[in-house]
Amino acid sequence: MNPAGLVISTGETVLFWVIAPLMVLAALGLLFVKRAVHAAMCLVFVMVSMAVLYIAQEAPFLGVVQVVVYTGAVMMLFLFVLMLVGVDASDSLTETIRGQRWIGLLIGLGLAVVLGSVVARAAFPPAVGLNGGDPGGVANPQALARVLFGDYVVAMEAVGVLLVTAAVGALVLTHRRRLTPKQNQRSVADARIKALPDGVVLTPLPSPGVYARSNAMDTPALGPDGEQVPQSVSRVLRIRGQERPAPHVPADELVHTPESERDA
Amino acid sequence: MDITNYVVLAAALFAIGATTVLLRRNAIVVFMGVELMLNATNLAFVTFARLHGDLTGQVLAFFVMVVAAAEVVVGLAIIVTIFRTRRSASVDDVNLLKG
Amino acid sequence: MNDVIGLAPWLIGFPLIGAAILLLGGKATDRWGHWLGVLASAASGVVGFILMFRMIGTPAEERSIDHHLWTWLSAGGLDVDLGIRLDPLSLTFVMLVTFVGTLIHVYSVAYMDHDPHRRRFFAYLNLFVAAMLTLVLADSYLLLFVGWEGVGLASYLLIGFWDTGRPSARENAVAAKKAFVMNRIGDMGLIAAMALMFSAVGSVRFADVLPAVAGDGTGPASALISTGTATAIGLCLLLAACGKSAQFPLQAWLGDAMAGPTPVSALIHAATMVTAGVYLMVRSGPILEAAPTAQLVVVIVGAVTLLFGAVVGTAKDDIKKALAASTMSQIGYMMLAAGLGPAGYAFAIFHLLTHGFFKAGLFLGAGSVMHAMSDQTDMRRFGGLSRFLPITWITMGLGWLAILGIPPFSGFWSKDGIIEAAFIPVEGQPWRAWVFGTVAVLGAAITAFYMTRLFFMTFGGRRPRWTEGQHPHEGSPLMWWPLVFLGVGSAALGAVLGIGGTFTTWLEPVVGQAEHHEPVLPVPVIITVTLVVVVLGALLAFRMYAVQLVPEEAPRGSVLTRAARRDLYQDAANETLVVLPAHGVARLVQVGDRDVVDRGWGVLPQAVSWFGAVFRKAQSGYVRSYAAGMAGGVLVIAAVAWLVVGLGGAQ
Amino acid sequence: MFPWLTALIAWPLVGAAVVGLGSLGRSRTGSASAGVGLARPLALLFSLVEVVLLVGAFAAFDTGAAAEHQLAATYPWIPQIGASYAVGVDGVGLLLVALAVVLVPLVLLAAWQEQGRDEVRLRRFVGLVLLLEAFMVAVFCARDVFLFYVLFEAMLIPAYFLIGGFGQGAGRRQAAVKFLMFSLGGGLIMLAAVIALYFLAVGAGVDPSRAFLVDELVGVDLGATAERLMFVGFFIAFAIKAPMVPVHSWLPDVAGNASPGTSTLLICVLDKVGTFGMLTLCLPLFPEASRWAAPFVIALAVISVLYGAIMAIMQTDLLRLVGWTSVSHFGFIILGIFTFTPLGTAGSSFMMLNHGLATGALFLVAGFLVSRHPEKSQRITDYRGLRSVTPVLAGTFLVAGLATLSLPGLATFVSEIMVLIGAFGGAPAGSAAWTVAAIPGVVLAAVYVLLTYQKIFTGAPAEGLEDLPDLKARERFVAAPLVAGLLVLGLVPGLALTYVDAPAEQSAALTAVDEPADAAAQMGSDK
Repeated sequence: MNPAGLVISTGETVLFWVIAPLMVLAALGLLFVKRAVHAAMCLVFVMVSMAVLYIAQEAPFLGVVQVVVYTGAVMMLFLFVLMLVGVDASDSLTETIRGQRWIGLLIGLGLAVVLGSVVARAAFPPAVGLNGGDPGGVANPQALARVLFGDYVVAMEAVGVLLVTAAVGALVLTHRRRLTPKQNQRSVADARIKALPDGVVLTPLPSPGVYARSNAMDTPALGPDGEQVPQSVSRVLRIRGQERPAPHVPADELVHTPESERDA
Repeated sequence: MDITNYVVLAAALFAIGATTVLLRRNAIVVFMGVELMLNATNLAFVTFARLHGDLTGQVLAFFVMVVAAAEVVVGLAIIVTIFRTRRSASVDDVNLLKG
Repeated sequence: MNDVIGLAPWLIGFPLIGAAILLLGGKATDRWGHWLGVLASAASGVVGFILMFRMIGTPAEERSIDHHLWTWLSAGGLDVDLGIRLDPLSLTFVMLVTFVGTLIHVYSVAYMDHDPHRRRFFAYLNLFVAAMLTLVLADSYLLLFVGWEGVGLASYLLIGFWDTGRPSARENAVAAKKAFVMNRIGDMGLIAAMALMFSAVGSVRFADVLPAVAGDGTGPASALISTGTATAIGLCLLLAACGKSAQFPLQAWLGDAMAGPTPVSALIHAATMVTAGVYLMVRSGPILEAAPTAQLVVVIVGAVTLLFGAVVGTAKDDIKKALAASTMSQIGYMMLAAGLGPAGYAFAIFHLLTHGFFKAGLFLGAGSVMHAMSDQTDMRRFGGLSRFLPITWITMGLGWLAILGIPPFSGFWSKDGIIEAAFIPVEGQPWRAWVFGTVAVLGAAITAFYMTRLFFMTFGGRRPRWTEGQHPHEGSPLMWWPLVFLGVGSAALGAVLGIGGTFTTWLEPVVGQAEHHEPVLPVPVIITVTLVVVVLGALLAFRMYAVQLVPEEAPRGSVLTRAARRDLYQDAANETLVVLPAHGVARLVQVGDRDVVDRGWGVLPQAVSWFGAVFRKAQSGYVRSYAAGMAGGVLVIAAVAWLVVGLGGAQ
Repeated sequence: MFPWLTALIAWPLVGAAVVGLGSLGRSRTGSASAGVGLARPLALLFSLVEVVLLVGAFAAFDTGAAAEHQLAATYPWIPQIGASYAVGVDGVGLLLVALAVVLVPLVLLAAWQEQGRDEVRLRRFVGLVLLLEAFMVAVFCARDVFLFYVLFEAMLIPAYFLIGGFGQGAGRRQAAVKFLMFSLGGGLIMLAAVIALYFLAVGAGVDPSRAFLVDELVGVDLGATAERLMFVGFFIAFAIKAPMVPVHSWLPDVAGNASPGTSTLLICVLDKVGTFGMLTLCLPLFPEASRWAAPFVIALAVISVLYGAIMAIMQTDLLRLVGWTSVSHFGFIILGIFTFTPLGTAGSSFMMLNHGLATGALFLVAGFLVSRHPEKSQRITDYRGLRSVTPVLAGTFLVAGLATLSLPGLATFVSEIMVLIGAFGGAPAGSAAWTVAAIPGVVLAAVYVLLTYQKIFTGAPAEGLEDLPDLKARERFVAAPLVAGLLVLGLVPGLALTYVDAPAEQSAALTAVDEPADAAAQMGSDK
């Protein structure tokens, strides 16, 4: 290391040694966690840490962009899609393709070894450092902008086109062709009236049986006949099996709904 | 501390990302692996920019980010479309190319 | 002569135009088409007459004229003109074809009166006349071949004339095909002969080829045909002649060819087309003379066919088939004569001429009988017809006497000449004169037997053996006038042309002058012996079929009779010796093509798909497998690159 | 001077573009297209104008120098690899161009109702036919080996779609693939030879920017072994194209499954590229190797003659039968070419034309017959006794059949007899013997033609076929020119022989370069 060029401060060293292991751990989380949401969280951590390292490495602009683009946009997109696909859909980690796990691990390790040894054996020139390299220079964002809109302006424009194209592409890809006529308020109302004989309720559903004991959103209301009204509990709670029986009704007046029926 | 530690970290992250691509079956997680690999290269770029005192590395990292953003948009759109038709986000279920 | 030579093309032209008009004119020509046909044939005959009279008036040495029309094909050293050779030989044929042809045309007008396709019939007849005249007038082998196949086509069309709409339609069609195919087998010989001529002489014109064989120095010195080549050409030509003239071993088609309408049998399968083989032999005389071996084979073929036809003729009950067998036998005589060299050529052609008349007359007479008997052809169902069909009876009687060779009827003059020529000794082979002479006499005896049998089974007998509902009567004058003409010809033609050697002298410019040789027996002895055996044969037949009753059903007969009825097993022999092996080969080829060639090529795609199946397993369809492959590949490349560069290169 | 050949090549391309344009991008069922019903008349018009162009080309052609490649034009195409756009025809090429140009309108007319009424399908069909015409004309004109190769392969594209997409048989797709695979296989071997030829020629001192031009390549000494290898490469491709035993397997399948019009174009014109290539590329470029291979080629040719004829006799399918007869006839053509006599070569050249007319007539008439059958059956035994029902059809079939069996008076006879007589005196060892062995082919031809005629047209009419319609006016217009052509060329073959004679002399002289004594004798006997 050439101290004349670049001196890495102790603070940075500490920062690195704190963040780097955490980053590796979080990245490994990508491999081992079961739920995709957790994996996304791990990745968010890696990316934010990356932003920190960028800033530490004299790239404040990139650090900010990293936070804005990656954690702010890309990862949000991931989460949206995750929610679309199903947040709680957990991924089984058992391997279905024969030998894939070992092949994958072998390749991963191999990559690490090859890359690591390349880095280890490579002879780097003395580090210069950005300020050292540009003594009378301006601050990082301005310098970067000069290069970006000077030497690379055509590439910049091309990338702009690419982004637009990608946006349009995403629109086209996710566009669903309308197979049925568009529903307006009128037709929805008509359809509901028409479905009346099938047991559709026109009026608002009954609200859950709110009892002072808890916030009680999970407790079904009681009908005029003393029966519990299952629809009064949110569907999500019902599916999760988190609804509770209405406690205050005397046992002889209650028709207890078995667990299985409630789930259905 | 040696500046090459950053490069080693980048290499490690890249390898982990690649392994993720190879081992995970959830398309979204696979995609995250790809993002991790891209980030790892970006770290290397930034590090080398600093090492050489040349901002071009940072510019390149910037472009990688932009392209990655575009790629994510399209990639996720594809995943969503596939999920819509097949009700699955597992990459193993999409094997129509089987010979 | 040269002032009328321009008419010569019209000999062929008239009937050809007639055929074209009738074929292309469609139904519009139905009403008058048959008369157009007659007219075309007659016009050709008139032209023939004019040419012949002018030729008679020409000095003998100028009687061979090659009339060039236009160059037909000229390429790669082969030049063939569309040219006409007029000489006594071709004119003899022209007269025979047009005269007999016209008579038969006239006869057919009445005979085919009720046929809805009479126009087409006349178109084919005209086509035949045109082709036959092309054959005899050609000045090169190639043009001769055009006519040769042309008559084959006409024969095919006419044998199969009734190939739909009758119960026997399919058999007629098969007979037509059989005739054409067997003719084609013969044609191979003509093609091969032409190939040999071209490679030896560089031409297929009579004027180039024949002198080259004779070695008279008129052809290019290097192009003289050796004896071996001449033998090969001669045998090839003989093959062609055998096919066309129904000579052994290609004789089997003639009997079946009787499926055609009777005028066709008279014109094509008796008087003219079948004798084309004899014409070819006589025309190619110089080649045969240069090849004694080929000559001997010709004589043998003639002798065998002569006896073959005669034996078959004794057993046939179908009047047309009996006559067909007789035709075959008589052409055997001509072929035998043609193989005897210059001494026999004139008599071969003479017999051909007289035979053309009397056999056409006999066939037309048979047609007349059939016409009267509702198309019955079985002679066992005839008998006693002389009272009902007097004209037919008399004219057929003249033809009968002519074919028997009873003096002074025409057959005597020609056939006797052949028998005498057969007895002329050949140097170094004394057995030949005796063997072939005896065969010729024997043939005459058998001829007498079967023709007498035919005649008396039809007209004689005390008791008719008709099927029910027969009311025989003479046909219209259109039918019996031709019979009369032919009957007169049968009676008188031989004497007119034979006494004093008129005909022999007429043909001399073509066939050359025969050196006079004495037969091994004195001529009067030969004539006497021949007449005696002929009368004996006739008497035997008279006793069996006129005096005794003829059974209506054919008796079982001896082994020989049964064999003769079945044409001496010719069809069975062909079937066993040619058709079955050929079919076997064809099956073999077919199976070979499917199972060896086709399947053999199929191995290639199979191999490809086998490899594909092996490598397909790598394509699991799992994107992660592909990714693993890619990453592994990158790893390997990186490792290799690093090892090579990093370890091998300077650090 | 007006570029006749280029015009002849370009015009059908224009036609294909104009007619075929409407067919792109529309679904098969889409019917709402502008100009409904125009496809066929428009294509016919284009093909007829092409005939007019052909007449112009004939007028501009000097028959006195029929051995020269006339109407020639050469432009650099890809100078980097020495490929040029070079066209030019000698007499043989011109006749084959004429064959292609004349047959196309007849095929269009014959197929008038064959492909249904769907306009888009019709546009595709006629567009492909015109495209094929352009390629076929071009390949006969090509004077650049590379251009020839490209066109040789390009022809496969329309042919493939015509067989597979517009055929009649159930196995048309397999037949199309088989055709494509065989042709491509041969073409690739040829490509290897083409590349080798280029490099060897450049090595021998030919200007690299012109090293694909045939005229530059003739007479270049390439070394005996290399020449033989390249000869084999070219020859295999041509033998597959001109179906020669044992690489003929694709032909009967195609004939049995393609529509008769396609078969006509394919077998009567496109396959001639094989024999044409042997005559105009193999012999001049590799004379020594041609002599070396001749005995073997002759043997195969004669085997083809007999094999094709025997297989034709054994067929039960009418169209396959016609296909097999072509194997037999191509055998004759190859026999004439590889015996190196002026007469045989001229006969073969003439036969290429005649076979197109005769077999074309037979294919089309057979197609008319099949189209009349209620079930479109191609089985011969499904027909009987049709002469009384459809007399004109029967007559036309018979004439076409007689042309196939080379009846004198028809053009086919002249060419066949020229081949046989010429081949008999050929220079290669065994010519005479093999020629004699080929002669039975004429008997077998009689058998397969007459047997078929007998089965289909004689006897009592088959049930259900008693009132089939006879040939309609449109169909007579198709058959009449072919029959007339056969008759006229049979009676006055000189009309065509003036075009083939000189090239044949030249070709024979090229291959006879080592035997001046023989050539002199040949010249002597010409007198």
